[in-house]
Amino acid sequence: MLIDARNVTKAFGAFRAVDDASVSVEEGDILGLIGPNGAGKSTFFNCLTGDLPVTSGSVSFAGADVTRLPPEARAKLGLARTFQVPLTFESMSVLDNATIGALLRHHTAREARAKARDVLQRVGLGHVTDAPARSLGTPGRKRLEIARALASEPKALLLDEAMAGLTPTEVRDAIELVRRIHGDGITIVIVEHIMEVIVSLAQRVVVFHQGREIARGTPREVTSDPKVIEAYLGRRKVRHA
Amino acid sequence: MKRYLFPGALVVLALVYPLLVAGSPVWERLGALVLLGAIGASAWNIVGGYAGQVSVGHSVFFGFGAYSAVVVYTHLGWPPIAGAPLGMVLSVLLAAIIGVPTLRLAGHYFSMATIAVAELVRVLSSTSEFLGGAQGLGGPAMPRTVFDLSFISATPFYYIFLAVLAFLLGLTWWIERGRMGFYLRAIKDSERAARSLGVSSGRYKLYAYMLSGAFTSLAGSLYLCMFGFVDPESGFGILISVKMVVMAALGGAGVLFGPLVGALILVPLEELSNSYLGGRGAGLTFVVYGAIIVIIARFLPSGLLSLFERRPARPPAAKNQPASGHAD
Amino acid sequence: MTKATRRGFSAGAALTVLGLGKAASAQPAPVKIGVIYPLSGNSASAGNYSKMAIEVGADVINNGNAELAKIIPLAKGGGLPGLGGAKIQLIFADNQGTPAAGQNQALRLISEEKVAALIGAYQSGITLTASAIAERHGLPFLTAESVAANLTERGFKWFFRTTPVAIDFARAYSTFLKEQKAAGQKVGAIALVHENTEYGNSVASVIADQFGKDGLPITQKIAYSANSSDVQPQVLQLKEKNPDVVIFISYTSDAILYAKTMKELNWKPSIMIADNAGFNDPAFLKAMGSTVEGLVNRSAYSGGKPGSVPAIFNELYKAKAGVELDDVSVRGLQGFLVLADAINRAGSTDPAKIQAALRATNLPAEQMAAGYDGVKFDDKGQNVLASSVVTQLQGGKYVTIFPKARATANVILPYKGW
Amino acid sequence: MSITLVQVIVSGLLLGAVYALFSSGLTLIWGMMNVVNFAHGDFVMLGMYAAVMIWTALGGGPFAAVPVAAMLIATLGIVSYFLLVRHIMRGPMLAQILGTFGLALFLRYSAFWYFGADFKTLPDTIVGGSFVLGGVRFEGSRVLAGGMGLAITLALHLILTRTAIGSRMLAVSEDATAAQLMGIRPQRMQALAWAMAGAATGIAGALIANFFYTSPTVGETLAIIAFVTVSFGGFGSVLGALVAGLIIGVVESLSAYLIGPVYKDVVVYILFVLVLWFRPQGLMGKA
Repeated sequence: MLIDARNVTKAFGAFRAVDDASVSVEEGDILGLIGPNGAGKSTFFNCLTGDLPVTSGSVSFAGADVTRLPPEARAKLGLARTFQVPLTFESMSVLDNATIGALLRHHTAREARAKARDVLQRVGLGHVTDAPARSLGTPGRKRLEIARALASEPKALLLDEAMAGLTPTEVRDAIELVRRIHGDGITIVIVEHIMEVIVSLAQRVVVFHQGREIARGTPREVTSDPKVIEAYLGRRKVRHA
Repeated sequence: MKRYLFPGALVVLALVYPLLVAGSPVWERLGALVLLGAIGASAWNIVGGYAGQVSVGHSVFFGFGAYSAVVVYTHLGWPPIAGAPLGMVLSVLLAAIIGVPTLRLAGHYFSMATIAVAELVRVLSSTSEFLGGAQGLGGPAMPRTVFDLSFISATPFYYIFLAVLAFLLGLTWWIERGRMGFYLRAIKDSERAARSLGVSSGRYKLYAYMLSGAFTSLAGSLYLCMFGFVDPESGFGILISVKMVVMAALGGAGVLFGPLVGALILVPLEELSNSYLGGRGAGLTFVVYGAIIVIIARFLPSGLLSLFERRPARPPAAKNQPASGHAD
Repeated sequence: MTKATRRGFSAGAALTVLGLGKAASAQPAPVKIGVIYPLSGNSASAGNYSKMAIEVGADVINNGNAELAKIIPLAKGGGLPGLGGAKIQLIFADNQGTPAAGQNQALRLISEEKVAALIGAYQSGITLTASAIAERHGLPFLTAESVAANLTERGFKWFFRTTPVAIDFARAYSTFLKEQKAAGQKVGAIALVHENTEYGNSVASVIADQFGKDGLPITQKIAYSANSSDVQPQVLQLKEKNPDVVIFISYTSDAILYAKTMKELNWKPSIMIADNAGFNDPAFLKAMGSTVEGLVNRSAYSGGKPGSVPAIFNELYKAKAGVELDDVSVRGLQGFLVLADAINRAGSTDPAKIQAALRATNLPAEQMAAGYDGVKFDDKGQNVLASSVVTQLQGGKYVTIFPKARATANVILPYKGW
Repeated sequence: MSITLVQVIVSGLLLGAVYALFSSGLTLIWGMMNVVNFAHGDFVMLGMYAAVMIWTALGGGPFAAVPVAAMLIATLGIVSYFLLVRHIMRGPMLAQILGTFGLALFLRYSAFWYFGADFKTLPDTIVGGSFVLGGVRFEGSRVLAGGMGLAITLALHLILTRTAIGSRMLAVSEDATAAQLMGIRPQRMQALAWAMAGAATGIAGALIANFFYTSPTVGETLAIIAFVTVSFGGFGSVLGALVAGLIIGVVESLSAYLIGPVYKDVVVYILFVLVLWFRPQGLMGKA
């Protein structure tokens, strides 16, 4: 078991954004977390990475209890992530962005830079290494975040809505990229509300609704689950109203 | 090798400056004052510029340095400069004490907390008999040995300051290129992202703060050696802190030579405007001084050195980044 | 008239004649005197008034004043007779309230402006740094108002101080209070309220020492930080203990607040003493004069009878500044007059000669613009004849009430206030 | 409780309400644009001079001075916004310190140049003397300033939270781009915020002038108090500034009375750092 979250609850005051959720991820898995907006999946995600402290419950990673560890300590153990709204280092070049990640496992800046170049090549940013990060568009930034995370040589990569805001072609490219990363032996957790992405990528899916897990299984199983359909459709109705 | 032209020219000019103005004590002194200002602002730059933690209370370290120097003289009879290492050690400790609670604070809160701490220390120092209270303490009135650094000319100070500044800039350059430099810039851009990549931001911010504090303290000790007097206002006053920030910001914060460029503009501006306008007593000095700062901030918000920055693409319009967006 | 001045007078007169002859062909180069004051920053008010007082002094020496000329030889006009009628040129510099700026400006005045001597710098800390530069360059520095004791303890050869220091004030208060006690006033409990910068702290501790020796009980000591936005708590503390005598050592801004707050809270002691600075500021008197009637103060400015040196200078100053001479401005003026006299006697702008002339200074009381017993420096450069008078605010104006010899009015107690 | 202690607390509360008043403009700008105005104290100072001028030149009291000062400083706010702040907001946070500190020096010494270095005070006859209530003495000018401080701070709070214009301003502060998509013009809202902040600050100045001395450098003293009040209360929160102002006023008065006036600032600063230790976002700031 690479990631094991047990009975995680996250409350903001009286409001429970995540309510008693338990999710585990096997090494080599691609796990999808889905659910309508406001379902608590992103909050749960941030509890896994340590960006938010849990109110109760426990999280372990690679056999170690990381419940009380800050994000940087989890990163050192091999847990990497991307952000829903990309948080690239705006004042730096693309290469330097990736170098920050690579410095986690490489001692000198020179070695880290070599690693960073390598990773940028792999994610398809090899042609813009010297450009400032702020010159990239949204797809470029999302890619750069993935490169940065990969440069830290993680065991698991957690992607927070990595496809949001991309065009269908870009989504297809991104799916391709995630497959390749997975092919390199990196466990993937992906939060997404584009169903198509989940169906084509994930081996297992956990569905959140109103802070609780309402379904789990293969993509095929959950998409036919009436509770899941209701959760999504119910929401759609509200949207149309 | 165009990129070495500017620093190269600067080094040569810096080395020969006292020869160029020999015979004019005011210009000799001006050179030393610029360097002293640059040392303070460069020290500030480590935490304020590179790590982006805008301390507006660095006078705390400056005052510690100045008081350490004068206290070893007053209470032990040593030459003031002997207090410099003591000041640096105390400042590192102080930085740890102040830094742990305040560096957790985001943005302006950190700035305000540092102001409060500096004011706190200023008020306390004025009640301390040991530190001479509100009257302050004077260094050796008459030089006893050469170690009292009591020179008639400012040129010896000039070269001492130049050596210190060179060392500090060299150290900063070395840090900038290594792991810590990368990490500090990452923290400045997005602390959250940096942490997600394994950067122990708290620890690195604290290192930067301690290092910055140590050299600010050294600037304070050197100030005391030159001027021979410190009281709570001239050691811990808020204006000391603000001047460090303004110098660095004016030249370019987080840029190696930014603070030096800021000092090269501000210190002569301050001295010359006071010399030519101050005697009239109408406050015109500061009207001019203030107006020039406003104009620079208005047209070059990232500092003068941003003029030379290569800029392939315009940055997107500033957006309000949520400090900890955990939107769902 | 003493011997010394008569000699100075005749020598001066003789040189004036010579000087006039020269002036017809070529006016000698003016003598530059550097004046360092806080012309900006928190003490700018005092600095700017002192600046005007010194300008009045220079004007009298350069252009003459018939009335003053009867008493002060240099007031005949036509500049400094000792230097062939050279005019005095004042070069002002702003110390911005910082020791660093004070020292930088002192250096500029010495090396760029080539001044013959320096006078300044109001705040003791700045006088300390500025005079250190003068000492290293071997140029006379005269302070007319900095009172910190250590200034004259540095073994400097080029430093002179005309003003009385804290111990002189303390003695004046002590003697005055003992006299009042003998006259039946209650002085059983004395409160000392002082601001917490250099000025307030140093004066307060000297007063406490002196009163301790003289058996005057200080029952309450309140230190507060200058520029307070509210002084109600302090006044309430006083009101509670209700001392007979309160001595305030305050800057102008605080003095205004204390006067206002005491009226607000309706409390007053039977003797209220204010140590100069704030309570003497023309700005304070303009604003609060009517609420502190009967306030006892000390001053170097003693008013004096019409036709006396202080009275004439006061008229000249009032015409320029719009306010009466006060303690600070008169001390500045006096310091300047002493320096001008020394340069004149030196007959040269050679610093060593000016230094020697300053050492030989011996000016009598009747030539004083300030209420000193004269000017004569000891080895450390301190004016041993410096003294202050005790004054009282009567009818909106300060009159001298102590010592008896100088008194222009009788003491009226208890304190009336508003 | 002794009557003196009550008096001390009352004086602290009145003082605190004034702190709140002159801090509310700062917190508004800070919260709305994430800009710290280092010239804030000097805005107050100019408001004070407006009151002094109206009294000395026209013989007008606070009822004339308050609206005039409000309008003057509001105008100053708008001008500063369009000429300076709008531009430096695009730069890094440091540019704000640089720009507004320069502005502070410029305003402070322009006032110095124009009005001179003298301390000026208004005669306390303008706002009738004082009255006693239950043994506690109230001074007219302070009651007026404290009362108006409370009223204006609360009004500002209500405008921001209960009116359409307030919610537009909040929308701009949260996401200027999104607000623009909804048809709100961010620059207009920001200029309006500067005008409102300026008006509140000008009023504060005009009221403080009745019991405090006016001098060109008075703003420096006031600015530090305002900074502490605003971060204590949580930036952007007008209500926070009010609560923080009252707390600071009372703590200052009590510690000055009980411990000693020199230590009142020490107590306030320690309290401030402690509050930030436990609540890094200030008393009422958003987490």
